[in-house]
Amino acid sequence: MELVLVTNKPLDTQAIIKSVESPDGGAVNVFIGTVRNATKGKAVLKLEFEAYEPMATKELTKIVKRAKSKWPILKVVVHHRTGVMQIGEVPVVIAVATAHRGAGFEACQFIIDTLKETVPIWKKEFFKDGEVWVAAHP
Amino acid sequence: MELVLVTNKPLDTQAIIKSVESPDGGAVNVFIGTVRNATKGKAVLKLEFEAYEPMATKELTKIVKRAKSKWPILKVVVHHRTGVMQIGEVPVVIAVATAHRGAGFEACQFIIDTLKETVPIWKKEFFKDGEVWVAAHP
Amino acid sequence: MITIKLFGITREIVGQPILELAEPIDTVGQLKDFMMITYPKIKALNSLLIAVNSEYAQDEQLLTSTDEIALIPPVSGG
Amino acid sequence: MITIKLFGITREIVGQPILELAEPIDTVGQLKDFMMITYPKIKALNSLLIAVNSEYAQDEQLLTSTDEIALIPPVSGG
Repeated sequence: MELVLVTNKPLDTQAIIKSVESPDGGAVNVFIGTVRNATKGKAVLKLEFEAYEPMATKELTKIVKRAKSKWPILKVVVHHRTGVMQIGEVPVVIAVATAHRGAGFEACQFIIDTLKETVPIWKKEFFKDGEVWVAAHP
Repeated sequence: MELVLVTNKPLDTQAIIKSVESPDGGAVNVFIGTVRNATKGKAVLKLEFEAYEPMATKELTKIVKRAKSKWPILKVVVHHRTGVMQIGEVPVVIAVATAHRGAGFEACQFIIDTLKETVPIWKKEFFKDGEVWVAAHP
Repeated sequence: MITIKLFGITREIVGQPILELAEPIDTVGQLKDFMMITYPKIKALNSLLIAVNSEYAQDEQLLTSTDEIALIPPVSGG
Repeated sequence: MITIKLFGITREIVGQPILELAEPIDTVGQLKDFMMITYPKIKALNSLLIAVNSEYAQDEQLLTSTDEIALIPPVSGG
């Protein structure tokens, strides 16, 4: 199991969770991003994610390293999917195993928050009447 | 899928996660408690959980209700297992689906924190040289 | 006569999962006092709560023979 | 000559995934200026960053023909 992965294939949430289990872990926190059927009250038909893949992997690896320097993480896996996704599909899964639960919640939230700020991945929302690159414009 | 469950059978993490998915959800936060091989530096052989089952279910239901009143939760499932568990086994799984991720992290952490304070479930740790009811004594 | 359900460490201290008491115990507070005096090891616990009909009860609450009463030593689920 | 990789909205604005520039562009800052002047729609974006060899680069950083250079419009992963 790659610890950090940007892939155009569906993510295997169960395998990701399984892969962070360890005998010295007491808590696993998992964040699963899912494609929502609406944004700001407007119906979304589908999403498309595009990545600058080698740099995205590099940035994700940096985020994981920073998280590990801030919290006592036993194992962590971050996978991000690219391509077209329908409502309910999963663009991102983050799983963090820690000895105690507080650190797991904090580290997992740090990873998804920072991912959204720094990782070169772009999301396009498709509506009935058009399409928009998210966050591109003020 | 029961929304709140106290059971002596193994928990099905995948089915629990699956059951909170919804088209209007953008984030699922999952907390998985696992049996750790040590506590305060001392090797743990196994754990045993005992519950006052009808009251535990009632208290969990109250916690879920309180969480729903504090955060915009779309779906939430809380399952707790009882009986003897070996290292790596899963005593508790909480899954919370929300439209936005912040509420999911907060609600999931609130549920596990409050569970540990109010739900009548008791954990016994088995060591090589004895056994201890966790939190019983100062 | 009241009937008390016991769990965890209190079950082990008392040595049985159910306790029937014929003593004149009218309230939750009196039951706590009785249990701590009769079983000094219960007094040594971090806390002791009483549940009446699956709800945490205050010391003033009255107990009747039809109530489902349980001793709740410090919980440690999760 | 430098080669620029384009993604997302900047790829759509420029109309191609790779751009080769023969203009005298020495630094990251100059590249940003050139792109914003040449493609006014890029100027309208929330932000524009440049990555050189897969790392975010400061305006002063020098560019060479062997660098892997990419325009990074506002990211929105997750």
